[in-house]
Amino acid sequence: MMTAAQPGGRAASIPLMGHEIEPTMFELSVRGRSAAQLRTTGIAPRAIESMVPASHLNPEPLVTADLAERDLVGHVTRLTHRQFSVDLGAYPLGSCTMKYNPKFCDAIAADPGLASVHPGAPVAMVQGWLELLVTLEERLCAITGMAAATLQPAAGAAGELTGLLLMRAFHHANGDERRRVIIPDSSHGTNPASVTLGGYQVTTVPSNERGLVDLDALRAALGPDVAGIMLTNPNTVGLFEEQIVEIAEAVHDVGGLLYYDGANLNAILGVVRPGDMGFDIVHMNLHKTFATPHGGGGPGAGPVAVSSRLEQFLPGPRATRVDGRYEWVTPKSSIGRVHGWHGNALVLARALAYIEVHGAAGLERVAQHAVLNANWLRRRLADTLPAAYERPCMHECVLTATAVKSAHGVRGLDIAKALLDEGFHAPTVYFPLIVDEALMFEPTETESPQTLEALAVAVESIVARAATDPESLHRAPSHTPVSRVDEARAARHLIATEDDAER
Amino acid sequence: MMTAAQPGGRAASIPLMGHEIEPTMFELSVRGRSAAQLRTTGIAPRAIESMVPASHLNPEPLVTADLAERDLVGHVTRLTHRQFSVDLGAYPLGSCTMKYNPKFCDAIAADPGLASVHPGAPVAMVQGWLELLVTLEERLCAITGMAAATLQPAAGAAGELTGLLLMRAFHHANGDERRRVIIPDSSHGTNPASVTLGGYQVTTVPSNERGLVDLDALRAALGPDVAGIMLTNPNTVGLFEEQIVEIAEAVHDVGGLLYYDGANLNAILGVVRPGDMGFDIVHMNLHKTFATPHGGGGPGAGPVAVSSRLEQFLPGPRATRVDGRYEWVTPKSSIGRVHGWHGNALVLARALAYIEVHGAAGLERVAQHAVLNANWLRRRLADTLPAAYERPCMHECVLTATAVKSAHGVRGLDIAKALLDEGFHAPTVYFPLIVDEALMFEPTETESPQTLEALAVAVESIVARAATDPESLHRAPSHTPVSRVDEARAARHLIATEDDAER
Amino acid sequence: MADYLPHTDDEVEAMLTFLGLQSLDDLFAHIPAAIRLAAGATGLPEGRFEPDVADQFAQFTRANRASAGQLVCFAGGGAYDHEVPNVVKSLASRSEFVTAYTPYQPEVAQGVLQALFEYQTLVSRLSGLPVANASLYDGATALVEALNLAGGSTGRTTMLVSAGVHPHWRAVVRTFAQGTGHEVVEVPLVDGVTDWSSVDVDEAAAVVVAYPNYLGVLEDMAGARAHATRLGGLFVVAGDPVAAGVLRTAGDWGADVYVGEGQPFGTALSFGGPYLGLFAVAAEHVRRLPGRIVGETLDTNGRRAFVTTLRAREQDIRREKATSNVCTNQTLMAVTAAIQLGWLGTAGLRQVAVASATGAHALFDAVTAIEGVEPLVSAPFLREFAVRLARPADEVIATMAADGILAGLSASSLTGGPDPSVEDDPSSVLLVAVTERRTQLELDAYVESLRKAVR
Amino acid sequence: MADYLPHTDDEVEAMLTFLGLQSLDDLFAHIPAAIRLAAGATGLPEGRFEPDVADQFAQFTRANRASAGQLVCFAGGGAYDHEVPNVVKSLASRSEFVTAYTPYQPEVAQGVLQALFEYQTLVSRLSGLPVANASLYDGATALVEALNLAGGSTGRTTMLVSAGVHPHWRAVVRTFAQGTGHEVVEVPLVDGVTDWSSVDVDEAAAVVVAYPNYLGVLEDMAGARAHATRLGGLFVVAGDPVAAGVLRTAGDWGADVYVGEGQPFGTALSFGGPYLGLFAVAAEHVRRLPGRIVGETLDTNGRRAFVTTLRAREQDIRREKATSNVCTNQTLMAVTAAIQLGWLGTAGLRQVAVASATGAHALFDAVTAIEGVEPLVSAPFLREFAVRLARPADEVIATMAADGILAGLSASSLTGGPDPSVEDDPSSVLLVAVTERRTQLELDAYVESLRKAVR
Ligand SMILES: Cc1ncc(COP(=O)(O)O)c(C=O)c1O
Ligand SMILES: Cc1ncc(COP(=O)(O)O)c(C=O)c1O
Repeated sequence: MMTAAQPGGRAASIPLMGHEIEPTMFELSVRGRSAAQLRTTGIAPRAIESMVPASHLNPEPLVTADLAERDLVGHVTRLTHRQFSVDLGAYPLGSCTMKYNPKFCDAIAADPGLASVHPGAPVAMVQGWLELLVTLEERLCAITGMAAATLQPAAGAAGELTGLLLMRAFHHANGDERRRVIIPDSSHGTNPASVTLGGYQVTTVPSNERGLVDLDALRAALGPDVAGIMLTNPNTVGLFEEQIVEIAEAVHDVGGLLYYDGANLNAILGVVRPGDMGFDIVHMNLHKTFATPHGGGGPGAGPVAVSSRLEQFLPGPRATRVDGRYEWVTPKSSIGRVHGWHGNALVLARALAYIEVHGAAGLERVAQHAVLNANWLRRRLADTLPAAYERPCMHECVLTATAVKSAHGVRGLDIAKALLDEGFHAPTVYFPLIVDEALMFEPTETESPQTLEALAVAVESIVARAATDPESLHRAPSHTPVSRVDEARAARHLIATEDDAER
Repeated sequence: MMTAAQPGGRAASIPLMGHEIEPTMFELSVRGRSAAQLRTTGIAPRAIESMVPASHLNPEPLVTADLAERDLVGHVTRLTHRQFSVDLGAYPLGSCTMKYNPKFCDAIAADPGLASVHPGAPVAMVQGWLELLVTLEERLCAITGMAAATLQPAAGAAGELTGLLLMRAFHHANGDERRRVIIPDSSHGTNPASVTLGGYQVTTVPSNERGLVDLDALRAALGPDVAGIMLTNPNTVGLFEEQIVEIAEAVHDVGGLLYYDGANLNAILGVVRPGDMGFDIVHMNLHKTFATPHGGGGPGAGPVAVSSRLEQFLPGPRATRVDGRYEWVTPKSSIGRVHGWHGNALVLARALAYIEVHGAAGLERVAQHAVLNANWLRRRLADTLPAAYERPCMHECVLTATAVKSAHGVRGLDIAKALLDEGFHAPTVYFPLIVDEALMFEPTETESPQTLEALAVAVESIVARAATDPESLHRAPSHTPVSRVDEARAARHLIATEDDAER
Repeated sequence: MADYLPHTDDEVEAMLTFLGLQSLDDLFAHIPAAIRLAAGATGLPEGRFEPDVADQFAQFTRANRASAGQLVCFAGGGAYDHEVPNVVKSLASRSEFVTAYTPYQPEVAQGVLQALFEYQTLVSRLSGLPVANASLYDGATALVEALNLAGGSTGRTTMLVSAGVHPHWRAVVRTFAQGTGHEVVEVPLVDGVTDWSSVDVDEAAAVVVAYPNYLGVLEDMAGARAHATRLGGLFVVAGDPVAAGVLRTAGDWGADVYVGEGQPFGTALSFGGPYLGLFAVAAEHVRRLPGRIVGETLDTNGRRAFVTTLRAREQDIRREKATSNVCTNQTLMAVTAAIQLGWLGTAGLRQVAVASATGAHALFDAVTAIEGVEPLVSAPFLREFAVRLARPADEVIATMAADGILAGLSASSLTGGPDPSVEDDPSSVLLVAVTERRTQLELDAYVESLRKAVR
Repeated sequence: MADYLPHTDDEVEAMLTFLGLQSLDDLFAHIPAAIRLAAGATGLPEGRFEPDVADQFAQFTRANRASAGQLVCFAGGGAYDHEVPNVVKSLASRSEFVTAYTPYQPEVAQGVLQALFEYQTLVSRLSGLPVANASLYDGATALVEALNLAGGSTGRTTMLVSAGVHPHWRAVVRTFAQGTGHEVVEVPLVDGVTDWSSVDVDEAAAVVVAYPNYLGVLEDMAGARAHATRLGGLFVVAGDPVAAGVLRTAGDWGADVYVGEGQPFGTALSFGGPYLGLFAVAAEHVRRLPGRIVGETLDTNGRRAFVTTLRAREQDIRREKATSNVCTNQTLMAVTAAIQLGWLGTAGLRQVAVASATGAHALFDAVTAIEGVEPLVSAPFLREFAVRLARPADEVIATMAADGILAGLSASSLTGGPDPSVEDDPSSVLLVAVTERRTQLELDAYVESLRKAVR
């Protein structure tokens, strides 16, 4: 009697109850069901055919998924029980700064006084929003030591590309077309990808045996056709580029600009500023440093701050204080818009709330404790998984599983997967590419010493198991909602929609 | 170096990640940590000693639990991953009406326009709240067929006791002190307990072989000292008391009153009304029939509606419409207050929202589909677990595992526990007491046919397993956050606080 | 046609066919026709969609003018405007807590059970008594349960209740005494403190004192305890749990039973409910405890687990001999309180008490300097105090509301008339509460507004 | 001193000792002293507690006068006031979604991955194209990615973009073309419809049309498609996904690439972000897809599992040769959209489109009857339309705001001046959008207010 739809009412698919899969919403769907409840408008109905020429109308209804509200709620709630998150446990994923996201900031962003405002409302009606944006811009400039910022870029990579276009506009305004942008071999993949989209060619400089930019190699790579360099400092192996002043001088000497990839800003808040290191352009990942939640992959926000000589090129319009009021002003030589509206505004609001709570001293403590935690973990695990570079690290440490691999055939990936079974998220694996069997731990400042110790014990036990039972590590994880996933199969035979699946 | 506190940062204790226990907040606690952030008031500090005489002051700080916000969030979130709920899956717990709780109603209750209002605010400032309460009272009277209601009782049992005090006040006003209240042997435990607290003695009447009140036995039990009878209809075996008109006549004939336990009202919404059956006093469980969420055991709300001859005795003050405004009015011969303020007001608001969405026809559909689902399940499982009474049921059906027990030694409890492993909540077991090995299923109207089918298949497979592998059922559940819990041990050696635990 | 039903018409049809029925109506064929409801007979309005109903509720909220955005709250009287941070709200509103039933199946209810275990521990510490239950409806009904326990324990019926106990609570006690037959004796206050000597009884089941009492006064607890001992009754303390952040606990004062209103811990003002009845007892009364209690035990694998225990006290097992009729309690509020107390921590709990007291004393000093505003009593207080005004308190409250201030509660709005707690006319007595959320600017505005209002 | 750090002073001490350090400062000893920040040098204010910061934000919100409670929204232009029910908000805000990272470890990320798979399916159906990615930043940047794809696919650089594409999107396209070197040719509208013949090019990488376009007009899609074919470029449709509830899909019209703004599905107006860039392609372009894509596979136990796939396109693997630089996208908005579409269902999606169109047509009929209000164009529209006013649109908007109405957007506020989309001065052009949330009473008030305002 029943349609072929799958039952949606049992929790069997949640780990609480076992390991069954959760049907998709399409598998749960039964035509004729519906959850939607829309307002009774009192407007006289019109047939769509009377409003829209037939040639435009879809002759068939566009079928999505038809669920009762109860089944939708069950479905989505069960999905959340198949998902790890910061709120569930430690997430030492290097380069990602998975710190605790204060609920307070979520409440700020949920306030209808901010959230229900149309982005195109007349400026007189949105003075509060503009003041918020201006305040955030001021704070970000104070934190980075820069002169002005755009809040439009929606994430770090968007900030990078914006920064590169600023670089281009700057050189262009000087009648100075350049071709190349230098990036270290340890850089994040978004850096070279952004360089390409910015219309430049990538020149990669190697890192030295200390994990830092090889200054001589850099000098060799520099030339009058170099538009600039993209660096993150601390860099992606978690080390501070101690020769940053020399690097800046060398780049500036050839007329290049320095771009700061702010993904690792968390380590240096209140300690040292990109502006003071000599950077000209800085993006920030608000979703990392300023604890706006990652949302499973976004939204983020990637404001870009610049020194005063670049201000005139910033994207516009920018919220600007003019005679005690706030206006939208587009900088004189603006590169233009980089977002459909004003950026990820509610993410920006969250970040400002975070900054205001912390203040100067609080942000400095954030950096101190982040670096303390990372160094403690590095040292604590020194005999288990050695650091790739035996030096004090900043907010993250890159360890290497090379020894375990050669001795027992257990790879970094196996260790990472086994950590999932222990209730921790895995570190970042195989990044940066310059370290063999890299395991990049970023504990962040919000994890307690007890958590770090438990994490260290878990890593120790896994590495010990590598000697006695390597097989179990190749098979790990086994207590997770699904066991190790066949990635190759997914790529070989793409099933990217329910319709591909042809169930 | 670290304190003895347990690590709070890993998710190992959640089923997602395995089966470790979650530490208590006291085990996570580290003195010196804190999450609290309180407003900066600008009020000049004063020493507590300057305000309060020393004799009153606690010489020691009262130690609670000291957690960073991050660890508190982790702890509580992990606890929620160890908890079944309606939102996760079907919850066919008989007598409890675990239907889907619309999120819309939660939003209504969360509105600061309702939630932030002080209960003692002057009546002129809370006209909206009073109108809401008056509207709800009207709706509940329309639904039950009664004249007036009090919204004060905080749950069903509180409603029962209120109803018994109304009964007492009524007889007392007639100069008629009576001694006994009759309840059927199938009644819920709160009924006899309330009778005692109402100052009456319980007289139990047996059910007949059809699961209904034995009318002859009832007549025999009646007499001039009977204050009234408490019934639920449909009764706790899910059957409609078809002789209710005769029962009412018999009770009224001896001057007794009829009390309706509204726990099962869901079955008859829009179909038949307690008032029309002859009941004088009716309580409702808003947390059952009107979908206000149970909250893991409360809060509920147990309004009591009465026929006009009892209105003058209702608790007060009651929100009342007076000349187009709303006032607090205490009925003339009121039994007094039964709640510190006005009842569980936000629960009441939720229930009104639910009623307004459904309206007359929607509520009738609720009853129809609840009864349809229960009857379908009863029939579907007829060959697996027979119903205790082979007749059409109302919103729930009581099945019996007697046969499985005699054949394979597998008890109803084992079947219930095994269902947990299948991803369903268990039915109510061993209630009502008059049915051997009772398994009381109440699917509710919000479960789909597919869910019911899956539930039936799960029950079938368990019962089949009783023959082949009864041992596995005695051991069930095994995929739950903890396996079967030793209840006897808990009672033998009471550990009701962390301090008892003396860890 | 709004509802939350998944069934399509086809499915209903198929299910009816399976049952051999023609229509949904047939499901109810066995209900006597005489009492069946005719269509439309209820007069209930038709259903509407959620956004339409939201519009209706928006009208209610517009007709309220006492919400937080509209009035700065100086009202207390058992309902306090303490900080509830978003982190507590968001954790407590997780649907696993919200949409679960009473934890009858512990294997899938460890979340609620452990949270309640933590709650019990916290209530035990706040009360200074070893065993707390898993919550009762509210403070008032918790007090009723305490008297029932005292009655059961002593076999007596006389309940000595200080008039310093909240007038609503006393009213609730009187109501339920109609069923239990308890004789409730209210003991008057003199200058805000219970005058036990004024009542002439030889023995009692319970001696009840509020600490602080509803006028804010710190009672003579040693005296009250001694009186209970003298009369052989249980010493029942109705204590403000926030005050426990600085004051000696009920247990310190020798209480047998503690009851309290837990609203200040994470629950919004909520127009009076759902709130949270706190209940704790000395060890010897464990088996008379009303309601649920969670205990620690092991599962079959020897892992720690929690479960409701000592169930033989409860109505579903003991029926008419149960210690109480309570079934559904206020679990979600209890879970919320545990989370809020976890958020506050040791220092935060104390800070709330001290900051509230500081604000109250600052305001007391300022308002009693106004002509026409006199302290009601001379006894010490913590975060709530009473003043006598030169004008009816309700008028003053109405006047100050126009300045955006909820000035407090008039004593008569609680007592409903003359009362043994107030020696003269309560209608000119204003009860003022200050929480840690009130700022100096708000106090200044209060003083200014009151100065005008009493003129 | 507010922060969220768990460490006590003792613990910091112990950790430093373990590291052989004296102070936290020592952790930074290797940073050149010359660039170290002096204490207080940033000029940042000191930290404050959450309630204090909440007060600061309350000042911001008070200074906004355009929130839902203050203005009834008739503004559209790519940001629409559609219904977002609480059930969608509460599901989408579950912390497992909110506080997860990009699903790099599929074994513990099936929740997000499956939700994205469902999202991809829905976007695929809405677009009528077989493969969708897991989201991009917003509609505007999605269009940039489409052009990059077209450039890569055709090896050409000329991008023909209809002036009916939202002016902001065109602006964003122009910005990024500075890096890619694309030559962006804007094709003017005539009476609201793109006049492809007006542009003289021989070949193009892409032909971009908006459907409906930003003036609300239903473009001549067959004509646009034919033009793309003629020029050998990819046919890129920037489609309103709500319109897909009734209109033929991009795929039906032969699109190679679909981009859209997903905000209408569950995301609040949010002052413009975070929004949701929709992106789908015809099968042959899969390997050029920007950003993440989730695919179905199996785990080692043969159970269905989801995982991000075709990773070799992405920046972290392909670096400077990646199809795009995008890393963090708008996953949470994509998950929200999937939930919202699940809530709407087939019928609800259509109902939103029809009800919005009905309101828009009713309003159009009423306002164009007012003297001083003329239809801008004669072409058919769905839920958004443009009128020419006898007064500057910005003035009319300001006037109507006093009546509690956000009347729409002035075309010039989007174009910033003369624009190929509007034949005359855009400053007297008002763009009006109506969603299914607008009532007849609100339409009536709008008409009344506009009548006064244009006078
Ligand atoms: C070092 C580095 N740079 C840039 C990025 C890109 O930032 P987003 O993901 O916000 O685009 C990341 C993100 O992982 C990163 O770790
Ligand atoms: C038949 C019946 N009567 C009364 C009650 C008591 O209601 P409450 O739990 O709301 O006090 C219940 C609750 O389980 C019940 O099932």
